[in-house]
Amino acid sequence: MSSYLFIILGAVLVNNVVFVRILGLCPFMGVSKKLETATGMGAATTFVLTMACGASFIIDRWLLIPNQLEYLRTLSFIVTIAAIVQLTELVIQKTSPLLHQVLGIYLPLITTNCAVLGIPLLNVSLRHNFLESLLFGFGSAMGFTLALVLFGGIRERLEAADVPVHFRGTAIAMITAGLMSLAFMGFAGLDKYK
Amino acid sequence: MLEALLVMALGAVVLGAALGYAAVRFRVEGDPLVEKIDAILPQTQCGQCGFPGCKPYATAIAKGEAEINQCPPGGEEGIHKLADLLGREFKPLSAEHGIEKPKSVAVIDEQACIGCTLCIQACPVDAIVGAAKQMHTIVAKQCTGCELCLPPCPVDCISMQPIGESVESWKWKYPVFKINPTQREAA
Amino acid sequence: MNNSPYFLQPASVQSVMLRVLLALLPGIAVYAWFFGGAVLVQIVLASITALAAEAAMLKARGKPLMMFLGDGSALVTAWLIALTFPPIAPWWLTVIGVLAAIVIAKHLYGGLGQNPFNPAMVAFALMIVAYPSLMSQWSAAGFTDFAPQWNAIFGTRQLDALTMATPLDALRTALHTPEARATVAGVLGNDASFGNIGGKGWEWVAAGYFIGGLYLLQQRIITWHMPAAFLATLFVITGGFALYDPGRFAGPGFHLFTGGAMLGAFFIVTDPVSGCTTPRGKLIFAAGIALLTWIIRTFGAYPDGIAFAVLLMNIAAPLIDMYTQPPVFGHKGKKGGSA
Amino acid sequence: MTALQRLFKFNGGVKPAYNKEASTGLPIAVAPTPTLLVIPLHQSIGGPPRPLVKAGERVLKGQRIGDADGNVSSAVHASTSGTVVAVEMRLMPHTSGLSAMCVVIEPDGRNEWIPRQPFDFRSASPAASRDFLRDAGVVGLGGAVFPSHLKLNAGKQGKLDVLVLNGAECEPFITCDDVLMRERPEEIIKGAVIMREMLSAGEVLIGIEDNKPAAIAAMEIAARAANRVAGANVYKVGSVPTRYPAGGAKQLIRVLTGIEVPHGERSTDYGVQCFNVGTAYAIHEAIELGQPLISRIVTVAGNVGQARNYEVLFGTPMKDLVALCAPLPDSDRLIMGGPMMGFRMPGDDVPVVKATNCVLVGSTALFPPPPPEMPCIRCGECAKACPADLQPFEMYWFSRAKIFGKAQEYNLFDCIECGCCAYVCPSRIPLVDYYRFAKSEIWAREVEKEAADVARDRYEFRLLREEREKQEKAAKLAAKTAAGREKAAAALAEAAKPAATPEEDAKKALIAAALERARTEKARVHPENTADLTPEQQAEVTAIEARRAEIREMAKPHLRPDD
Repeated sequence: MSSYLFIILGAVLVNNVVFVRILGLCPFMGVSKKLETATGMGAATTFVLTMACGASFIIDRWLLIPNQLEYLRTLSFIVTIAAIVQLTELVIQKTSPLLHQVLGIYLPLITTNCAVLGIPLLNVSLRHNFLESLLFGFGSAMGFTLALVLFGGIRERLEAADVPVHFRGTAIAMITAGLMSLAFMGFAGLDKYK
Repeated sequence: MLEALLVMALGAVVLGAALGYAAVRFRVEGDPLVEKIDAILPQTQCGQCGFPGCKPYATAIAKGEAEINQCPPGGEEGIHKLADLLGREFKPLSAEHGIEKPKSVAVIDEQACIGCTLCIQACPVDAIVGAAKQMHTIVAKQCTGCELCLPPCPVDCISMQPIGESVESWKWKYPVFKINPTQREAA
Repeated sequence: MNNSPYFLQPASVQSVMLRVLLALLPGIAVYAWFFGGAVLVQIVLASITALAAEAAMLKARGKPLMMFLGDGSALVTAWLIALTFPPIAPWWLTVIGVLAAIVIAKHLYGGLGQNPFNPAMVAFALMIVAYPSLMSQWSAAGFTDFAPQWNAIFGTRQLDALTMATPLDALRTALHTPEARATVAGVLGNDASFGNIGGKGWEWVAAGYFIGGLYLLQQRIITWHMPAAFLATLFVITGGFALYDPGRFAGPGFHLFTGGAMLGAFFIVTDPVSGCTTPRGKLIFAAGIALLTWIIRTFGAYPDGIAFAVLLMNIAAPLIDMYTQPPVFGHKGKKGGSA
Repeated sequence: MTALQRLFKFNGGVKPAYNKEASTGLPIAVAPTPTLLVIPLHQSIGGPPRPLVKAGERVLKGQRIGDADGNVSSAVHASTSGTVVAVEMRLMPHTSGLSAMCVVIEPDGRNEWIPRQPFDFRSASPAASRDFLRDAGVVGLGGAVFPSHLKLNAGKQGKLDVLVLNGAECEPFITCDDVLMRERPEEIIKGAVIMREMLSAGEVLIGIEDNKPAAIAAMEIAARAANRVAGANVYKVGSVPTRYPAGGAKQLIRVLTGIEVPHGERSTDYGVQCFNVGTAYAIHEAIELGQPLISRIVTVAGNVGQARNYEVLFGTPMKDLVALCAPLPDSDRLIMGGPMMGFRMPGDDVPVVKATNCVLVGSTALFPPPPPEMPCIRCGECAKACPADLQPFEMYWFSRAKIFGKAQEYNLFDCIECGCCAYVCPSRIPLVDYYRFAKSEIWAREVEKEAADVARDRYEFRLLREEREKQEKAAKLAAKTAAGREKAAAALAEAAKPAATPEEDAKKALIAAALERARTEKARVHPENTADLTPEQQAEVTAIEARRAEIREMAKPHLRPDD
């Protein structure tokens, strides 16, 4: 049981998908201006990533490996992810049109979010079984949401700070993200205890 | 090679079917966002944004055809609110749509008015009282300052007068920072 | 032409910052007594760099120089950096640390009062990630002759005689090498760098900081919430794990009186600008730092986790503040009177 | 101290230096009637009253010169008998330095009262007595000038548990309530009796800060006398610990009864209501003596030779009032109210109004300009000092950046602008200025929002009306053409009776009729122009015709046969 806990903790804190693996930066920068949009985006990505990990595992284990089609792995993963994202967009458009409008272009962009493709591929290379890959996907997505929400909290305060004019907006956001990943480096070396 | 094509075709078919079903089930009609945008606009119906009124401008913004900085009566504050609502970048007011003027009210010069009722038909909020060949006058409380009555007036007897501050409507000023100018421009 | 209120209580940012510097003096005195004058050189060096950097940034931003320079906040950051960096670190390491703190962590965010991260900890974290070896070479207790230390800071660095790892580092390496099968008691007992409770000499420095901290509490510059929560949580966790497996986990005495724990509790965690502001928020913030410090110290790759723990909790501070807002007058549920 | 159960505590608050001793040494003096009275019409919260007098009219003392505009307003009266010089815009005692409508009266020195008869409120209905108080111009004299008749409404439950009389007066320098309680406690208690009966309140608690022992003693004697009359221990005096702002209505209610009335809710819903002792005195004068509110006790203190309390007629220029106390030469400003919440006056000839509880003469020595403002270091001192348990540095953070939505999320409108946060701030930030700026911006936007909604409704109604008019016009047109068509069809129907298919016959008949009409029309209008010619013209015509024939003969061989 503890290995599952370590997978999740490892994915959320130790090698956080945004701060340590530096994946999924464009939505991280684009959507974190306000806390509501950040949480909305985090929830959407969590749903997509967990589904994607499950689907990619099934496709990989039952479709690609028996027919030695490993070279189709990336292609088929992308197709399934795109379909899941389209499904999510329809659901969000129906349930909360404001969130859909505010997330705007970043909702379909989940497909191109490198974290969403990266994690399933990592699952394959780490040879996780079905449950482990689901947990790893969910953990990484929680790490992504955590990063997004924390960053949203800070940016909402930075909005009112007297930042020098040339550093206003994305520049100061980049610097803050850099310092945040510096802080997450503190967890380095924690996962050798698995 | 054949299996690869087969697998991909199978994937495409299955996912296509799922999406088709979802598209039907999650049909969405109308767009509540237009009301939200329209609620922010100042409702002067003045047309300076290039659209015949605030509602058309709101639908244009919702569809993405119009920028959020084309409304001079809404001013910088209106643009900030639109930027927040739509999550877009704040852009200063675009010059070709006019400049932000202090809120003012139209006043008819009684000597010059000939009672031609052209301004009455032009006023979007029916704030002008009068009849053919009778004296016209503008109800100050209802005039939104959209200046649509200025062009049709043949004798140019309508002038815009900014609304002065009364003791009740006086606003506290932003505390001036005497010592560091940058902080003032930042705020 | 100012508006009400027309007279104010005598208080100023300068007096707050100067009293913080005053509170640091006991710790510094004991530090210099046990580990020689190197730390004083570092403090002077850091202060000069900090004031220069602050002046340059203020001029660049067109802000009036004298008013901001005199507020002493740059000095507090400089002293904290000098006290958390190894005393015999090369001069350029301290200068780069101070520049990073003042320029990047503070003025890029708008100057005093608007930095989301604690500047001193940003400097420490940056330097320990960039120069891990240099940052882990500390002087031993008792070697107080000044010439080699001065040489180590400014001249060529022949290190063997002077330097050794911090007690925390020594304990961690001993415990982590599986073959040695060392136990905490074994290591603490015979290694030269350990005093009776914490690190040799370091425990007295920690006591000095503790006295300074009490002065700050008495002056009501900091509230009890942060130091109390930090020390209590650290005590409870280390105590619990020490009971659970004394061989592998050091006791609370050791953890409290070594490394940056005491300095952190009263001077670093309580930085009002980057920390939490609501009473409950302060408790959660300080407890979080204590927990993360312990995790990084026991399992992590870096000897003292205070810096990273503070930065991590700085990240979470705005959210903690948002969700721990105290109830406003009239909205407190428990008031019997409200109908 | 009459038996009073335990007191409660409110968080925050500060202890500034009180400087109250200077102005309580001498008894209340009556300020002489000035040479000119400038009485502003709008002196209370609510709609501005309409002037009832014109220039040149003679008015008596206490005569109503401004009628309350609707229920949420209060009337205004002439402070003395004299002639109305003008009804015009005059400088108001407000930081904005703007002017407003005032009635300028030149006193004739006879001080002739209107006929005054007491109002029997016990027999009159509560609504009638409330209207009487509104027309008597009675407003809260604690500084809020809220029309008292609105507060004398017992609300949903119809009764009240506790009526609180506010004699706390926590603002430094101000002692008008203190000397009023010392010299006229019986009238205050009589006012309290009236209010208690109008609100059918259970008990009356009089909260007085414990740094006013003389006032507490005086009020207790009067309270004991009232208890004997009432036959029950109803009137109690509570000695409240001295801490600014213990005098805030909500804070005093909290200390005396433990009830915390949230912002935006009426305290009557919590069974409690708070009145200033000066208001109680004014209610007694209005109901038992029939005298409307025309004067009040005003403390003149600060940078003056001898600080003192005066009974001042409304409309007296502050310049004359301050002159009575020999202001020191270096005084450079007048502040209405105390140093914590007072407003700086735009000039010294502004009139004393109902809200003036103190005229504070300021100087740079007494109130030094604050040192330059430093950035906020989020130290939390202001949150500790805030009596409304708010987070002032968060509200400051967003008000400064003009992000008003977030400022409101931190309960900006719960702020009572008491000044404690700015008082303790180590960075010397004028916090209250930011909150006043943010509040007035938000109010202004709300007014604009309502105006925009009204404009949208009118615009949509206009579109609707235009649509309706278009349809009506089209309908009318259609009706007219339809009527025309029937008339024509009916006419032809009789003319062509044979049983051709009815509509096809009608159509043919219609065409025939149209043609017939066209032909007669054409003939009548254009006769053949060759018919009635003179003989010479006839000869000319035949000659031309002949030549034309000749030419045709010559051209024949060249033309094609069908030309």
